[in-house]
Amino acid sequence: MEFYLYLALFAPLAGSLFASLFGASKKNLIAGLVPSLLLFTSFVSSTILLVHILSGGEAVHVEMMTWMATGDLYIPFGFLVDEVSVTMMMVVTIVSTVVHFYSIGYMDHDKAFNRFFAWLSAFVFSMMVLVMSDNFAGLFIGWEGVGLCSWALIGFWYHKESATWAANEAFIMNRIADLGMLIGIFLVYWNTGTLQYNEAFAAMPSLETDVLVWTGIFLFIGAMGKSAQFPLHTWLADAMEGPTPVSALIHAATMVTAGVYLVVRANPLYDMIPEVGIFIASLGAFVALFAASMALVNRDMKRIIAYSTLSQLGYMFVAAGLGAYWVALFHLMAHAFFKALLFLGAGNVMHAMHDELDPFKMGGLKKAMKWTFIMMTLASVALAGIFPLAGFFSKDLILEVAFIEHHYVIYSVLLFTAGLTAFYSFRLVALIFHGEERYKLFGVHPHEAYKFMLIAMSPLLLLAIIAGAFKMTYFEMVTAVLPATEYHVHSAMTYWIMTIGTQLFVILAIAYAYKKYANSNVKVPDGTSKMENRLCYKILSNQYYIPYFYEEYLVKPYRELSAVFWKQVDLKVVDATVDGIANIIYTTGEKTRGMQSGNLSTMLKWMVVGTVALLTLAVVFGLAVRYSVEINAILSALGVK
Amino acid sequence: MLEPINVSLESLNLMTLAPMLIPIIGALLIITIDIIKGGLHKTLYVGLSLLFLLMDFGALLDASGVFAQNGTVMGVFDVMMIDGLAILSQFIIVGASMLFIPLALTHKRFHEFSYPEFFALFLFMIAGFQFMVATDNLILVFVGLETSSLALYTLIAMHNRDKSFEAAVKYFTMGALAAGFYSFGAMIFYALTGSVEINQIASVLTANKFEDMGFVLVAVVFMLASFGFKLSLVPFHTWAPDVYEGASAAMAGFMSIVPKIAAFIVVMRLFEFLVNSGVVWLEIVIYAFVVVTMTAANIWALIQTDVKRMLAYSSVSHAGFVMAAVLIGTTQANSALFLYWALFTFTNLGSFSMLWISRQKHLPAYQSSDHSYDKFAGMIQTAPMAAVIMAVFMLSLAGIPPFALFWGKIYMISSAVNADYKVLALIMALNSAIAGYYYLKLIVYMFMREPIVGSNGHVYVANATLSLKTIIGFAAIGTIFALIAVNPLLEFITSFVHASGF
Amino acid sequence: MFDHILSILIFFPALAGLFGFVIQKDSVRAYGVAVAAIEFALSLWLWYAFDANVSGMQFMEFLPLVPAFGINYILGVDGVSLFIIILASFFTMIGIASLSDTKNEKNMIITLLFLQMTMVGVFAALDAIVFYIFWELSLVPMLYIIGAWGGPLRIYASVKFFLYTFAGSLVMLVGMLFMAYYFYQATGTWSFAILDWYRLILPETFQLWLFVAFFIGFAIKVPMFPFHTWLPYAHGQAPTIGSVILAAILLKMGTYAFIRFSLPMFPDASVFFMFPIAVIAIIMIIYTAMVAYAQEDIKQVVAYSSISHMGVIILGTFALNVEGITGSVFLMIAHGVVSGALFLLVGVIYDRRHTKMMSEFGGLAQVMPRYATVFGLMLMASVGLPLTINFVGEFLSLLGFYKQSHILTLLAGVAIIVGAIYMLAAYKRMFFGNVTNEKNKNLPDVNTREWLALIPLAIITVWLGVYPKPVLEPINNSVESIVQLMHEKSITAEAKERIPNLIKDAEAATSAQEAH
Amino acid sequence: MMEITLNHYLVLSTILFAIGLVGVMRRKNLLMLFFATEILLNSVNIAFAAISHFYGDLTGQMFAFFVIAIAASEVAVGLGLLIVWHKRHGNIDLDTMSTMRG
Repeated sequence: MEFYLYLALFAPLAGSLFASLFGASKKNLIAGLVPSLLLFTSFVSSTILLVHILSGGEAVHVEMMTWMATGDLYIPFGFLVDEVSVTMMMVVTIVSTVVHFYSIGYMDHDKAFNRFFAWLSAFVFSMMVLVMSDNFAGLFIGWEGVGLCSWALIGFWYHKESATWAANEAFIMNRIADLGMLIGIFLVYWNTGTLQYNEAFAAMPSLETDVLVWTGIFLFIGAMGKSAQFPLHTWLADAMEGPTPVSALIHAATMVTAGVYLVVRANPLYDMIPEVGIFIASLGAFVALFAASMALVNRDMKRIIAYSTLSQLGYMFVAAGLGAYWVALFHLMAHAFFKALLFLGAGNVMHAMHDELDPFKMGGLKKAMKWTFIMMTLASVALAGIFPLAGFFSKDLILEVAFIEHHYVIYSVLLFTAGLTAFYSFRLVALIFHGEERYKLFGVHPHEAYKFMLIAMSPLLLLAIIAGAFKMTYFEMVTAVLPATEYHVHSAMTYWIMTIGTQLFVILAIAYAYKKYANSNVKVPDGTSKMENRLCYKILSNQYYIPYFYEEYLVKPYRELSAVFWKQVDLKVVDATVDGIANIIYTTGEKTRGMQSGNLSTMLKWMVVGTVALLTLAVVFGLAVRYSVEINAILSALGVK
Repeated sequence: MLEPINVSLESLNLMTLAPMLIPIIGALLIITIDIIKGGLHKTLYVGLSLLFLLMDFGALLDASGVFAQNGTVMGVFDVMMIDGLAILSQFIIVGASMLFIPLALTHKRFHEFSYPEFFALFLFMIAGFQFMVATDNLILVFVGLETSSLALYTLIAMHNRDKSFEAAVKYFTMGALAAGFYSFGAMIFYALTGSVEINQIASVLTANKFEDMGFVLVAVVFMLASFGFKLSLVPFHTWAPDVYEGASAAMAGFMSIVPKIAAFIVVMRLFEFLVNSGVVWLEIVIYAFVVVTMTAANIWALIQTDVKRMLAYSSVSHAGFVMAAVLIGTTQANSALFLYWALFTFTNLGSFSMLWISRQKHLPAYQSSDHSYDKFAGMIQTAPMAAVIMAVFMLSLAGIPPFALFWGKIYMISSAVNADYKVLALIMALNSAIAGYYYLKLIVYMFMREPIVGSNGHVYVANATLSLKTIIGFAAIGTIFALIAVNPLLEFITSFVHASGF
Repeated sequence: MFDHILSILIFFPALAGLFGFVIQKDSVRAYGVAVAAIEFALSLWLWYAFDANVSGMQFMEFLPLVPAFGINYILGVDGVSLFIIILASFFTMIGIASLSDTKNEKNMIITLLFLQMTMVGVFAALDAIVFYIFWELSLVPMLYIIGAWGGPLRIYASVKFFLYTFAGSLVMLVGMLFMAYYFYQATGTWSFAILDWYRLILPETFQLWLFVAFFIGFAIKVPMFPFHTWLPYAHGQAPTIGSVILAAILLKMGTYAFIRFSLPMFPDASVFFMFPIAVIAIIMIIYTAMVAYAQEDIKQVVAYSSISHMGVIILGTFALNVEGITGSVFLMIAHGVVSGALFLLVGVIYDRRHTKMMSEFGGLAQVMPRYATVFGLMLMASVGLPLTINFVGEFLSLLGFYKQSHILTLLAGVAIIVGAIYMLAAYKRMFFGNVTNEKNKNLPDVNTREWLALIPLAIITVWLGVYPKPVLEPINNSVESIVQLMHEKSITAEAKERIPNLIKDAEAATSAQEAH
Repeated sequence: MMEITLNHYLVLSTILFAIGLVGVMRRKNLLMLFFATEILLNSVNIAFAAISHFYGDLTGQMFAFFVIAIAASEVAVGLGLLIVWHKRHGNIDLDTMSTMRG
């Protein structure tokens, strides 16, 4: 099995290196094909490992070599394939294989085709390291590695200012969270003496709760950054500047779920600190609602999907925070499939529309792009959580978890958000595929994507539809390492009311979306309509003014403070002090050089003056010594001594 | 009736006079030769002077052997005193003179060297210095001091330029005043103790527990003023830059070394017993002198535009630095003084000689003075070897290891440290940093600026002859490889200083 | 012959430099490369012959210099100094090899060879005065390099560099003399040998004063805030090769000296000053990173980034435990490689455009993709991405300090954020966007000579990031002995507690294992 | 009549010395300056002679003799310089001697 582990891990790296050989040369199909095939190999290996695990095999654990060892610290490159990581490996390899093949078509006309594949495969490698590592440091390697690749891929079209800006934003914001993660790792090390998962978690029960709470919090801060949880969420929407396959792979299916993975992986820790878990769940619920609300009014296709991703990540955190780790992981998996599908569909639309992103400028595309239409609709249905697609099984389960754990506020929020989710998803579908063909105003001639791209997407479609069926198999497998809590509403009555109620609510929201946006009255908004001038619309469309706030109150002050530090403090205070000391010495010289007037008379006077001054001192001192008794008497009389 | 004088020649110990008599004989010989046959070439006189100095050195070696065996030797009615300090300082005096004399063999003709009197006076001067250091008697100190000073004034004036005369007059006048101070100070000591011999003065003063402290201090003040002038301590230093500028570069280099070491010896003999017997006032005053002289001279050196004047101020500053030894007064400090000065001899004489070989007869228009900084711009390109050597001297003066003066500096600072003068040690160290600036300035000019158009490398060695180059090479080797010499030198010096009771 | 390998390493380049005077101008580069290559080979041999399992000094040499005053020529290397010596010879080699056309090339190469002597000397010296000699002497060639081949403000920059460091090291010298005096008082003999000094246990007040004296010298060299202002000028004005050596090696002298002198000699003072110094380090990290962000000149960005990284090194050093100190030593090497490479990269573009202002560039990724790639790699290393060389050091340094203070480490950890900010911003300004400046349209990409320097650096950056063990292990062994020494020497209770006792730990660990 | 004691001589010497000092400071004429320095030295001579008598010790008188001799040679050298200066510049004014400064 070790062979397959290494194969799964290093095939993407090989692909990346291969593609980077062609990095600076012209587009070369082979630079896309080879990495894709290698990824497929990786996928196959992962599948073999999955089968191995499913068939009751032991977790595969290898230690490749030492990375760092000093003092008591020992960090190997160790890899672990257990039930949790194999799930992640499957998700990662499936989605990335699909995305790779899809990208061969999508990036067809791009000059930097080869570079794209180099980075994309590198990303997969980093992600594999992240999920397969058996220790926190290895996790951190992957963690930062995906950050790097994400940076390079968001800023892939580096000539665009917005793209590079978004790339840097993503990187820096992730770094803020990474600091938390790093501190969390330090805490783990200094309290347990190791960074290996199994040893560290084994040592944790004997630690003080305070320490555990802090560790949990700091690790979660790391997770917040990668999974774009509030308040570190702004980068995700901006990250949509990258090529769409990147969004599908990184910003929907894999990287952003790393945070969830981390919490799931650290479940022994979080189990011991339920108060942090509740915080995670609450934040998750908040983000679910918060992101969904922003998706309601957004006019950028990819951003809508990105907010949707954010919202779904919130759901996952609710599950993870409430201790239902396997549920979180299950939703993570299901979400990866249908969200990647949705993104790739959006990619097709973008291609067809020459990179137009405003769904209001599309409409009626279902004729031109039948398959895309079907796929996106199904993906949206899955996202909305309608029976029997994947979303139903995974998302409704989270609602149930919240209900069963008696977190009714969270439950209500999630339920409401489910309605919003359905609404904005179908608002998007309706705007793109139904109604008038508004794109004609802009002189675009849409066409369906390459057939092989559609075929490449099909596995995702399939999985989006049927993933729910594996729920119990999955449960049995993954609970070998995760807490095996089954979530069943106690009374069947309540269960059915909840389920049907939820379904009805969601369907109503879809219907409303269709009613509002699938008709021929939809116009391209021009900022004059009543709705657009409502306060709440403005707040939502400006993302609660949070990016504005960040720009005005963090970025600008930072920039200005930097300038002040340089020009005012560094140059005018610190450096000027140093130069000032030198200048004082120098000017003292200039000022006193008059003493050396060159006039003999003056010179003689200096000599005499010096002598007389010394004489005076001598006389004073001599008298003081001679009359010291008297002086002391006088002084003591005066009360000095 | 006076008793008939009955002194055995044995007890006179005339051998103690030998080192002083040799240069005097040499001087007389030179004058005699000139009387017999005038117009002889200067090489003859240089050769003769060198010969006598060499003999002098030999006599000193002999004396040092005697000292190593028998300790301090008194002679000639106990007026002469050949102790470790006397021998060490005479080594420096005679050694530096031997390095100086060949500098007369310049390529260009200079007025003073055509006179045999120059060499005669020079030898008289050396004898004067030797007397100064080899006695305990204030009268003989005075005689030695004045003999050498008067000769020196004349030597400066013989350079025969307006500035030289101005320098000589200034030096002379101030010297006369200083002589007045000296004699007045000696008079008070005499009045207080009835003796003019330092050790007797010391014992009398100690015996009566410094009863008349006020008068002792007055005497000390006059002595301080007098030797402050000789050592160029601020504010008695005003002559130094002008006289250095007026004198020829070679003479200036000589003046920065030899008269000062002689004066230091007297100061050591005179003041250290006072400092050690707890005259707090003197300690404070010398402390102030040390700090002010080091710092002020450094600051003034910063703003100079002429290298020679800069070196003048730097010499003042170095003197202040070394004065710290008198303040500290331990064996280590006194040894450090000699070590420092021996190493300083090489470096400073070398750097002044570098100026000497670049001496021009006529100043070009772009140059404001004989040795202005501009003159040395871009020297690395036109005369690389000379530039490197000059840089080495500058680095040594700045105290960059492993060059000569560094060793003197650390030993001196270390002696301050060991005697618990913490602040003083810091001030000494930081002053070296200030000093770094002006030495560096010359290096900057030589290495980092573009040469002035039209100047070629010849100007820097215009005055050079083989003998001058030899001297400079000698100085450079001494400066660079001082590291090797430090240990034997230190051991030699320390044993002598220790044996002299200092 | 190899009994004297260290002396050979020190004086071979200087002697070769002297012979270099007679070589004809146009051929001197080949000569320089050959000499530097031999020197590098010798240093590799040193590594090969170095016994990684020995924690003490190896290749010791002894020669009396001024025995009357306790000054002796003592050399030796341990894991801490070994790699910096190798780095020094490595950088001299690639520095000379990749030297772009300069005027007075001969002088430059000879100066570099002399500089190499002083660099190796500093790290091999085991006598305080010998250390001081090389320490001061290293200023001179650097002064010349900056002053003679630098930019318009070169003289100001070089003199400032020289005097500032000179002033600081004089204070350090006074400290050394005090130390020798205390040693003399305690033992009755003069000695400046560092290993002798290690044996001396000083009362705490003495330690504090001496620590301050040494600190001033080291802090200016490092340079630590607020003594850092000479560095931007020096880097800004120095020619590429000067900046490379300055950043890669010369700055390391300060941090190395902390480990060689301050920690083992004054363990209690180190503990006493740990927090103030950590605060300074944090100021260095954050403040200079912000200043770097405000820069308009790419070289200044790299220069200020150096200060910021030195802050992390200082922090790791004053973690006073094995993890932190090992990390800081490793980071010295890492920072040497990375900042050296970054300065070389800046030099590449400077050679082409004769400007370093970022506003002049933009979109270079399109015209010089290879250049952009290497720059990107080094940038990511500088930012401290895992699997690059910097990360190992940075991680260990912060990890080590975390043991001492949580909140300060959190603040210091901001390094990874602010570092990313200025570096990415600079990269964006230079490489991203469209080519707007006509002059940039036809810039040639990295040429062979430049590759020659950059490829090895890139390889080291990744290699030691992935597999730091060969370097980390010897460092670790030496650091362990230093830490143990510190623990045993310390006198205050706080110091005993802050500095871990490795032996006790080891015993406890074995007994714990037996219990299992 | 009051007896002349040592103190009287010493006071006289001090007064003369002070006069000399003032002269040194005030005189702009080189020749007068030399006179002033001579007064300095001679004031000391008086004191030496007196003290010598007081102690009944010849050392002081010896010192005085040497001072006289040195003063004489000083004058010789000084006058020589003065004459050269006068030859070259036509004056002996101190204020003309300040080409070197700073």
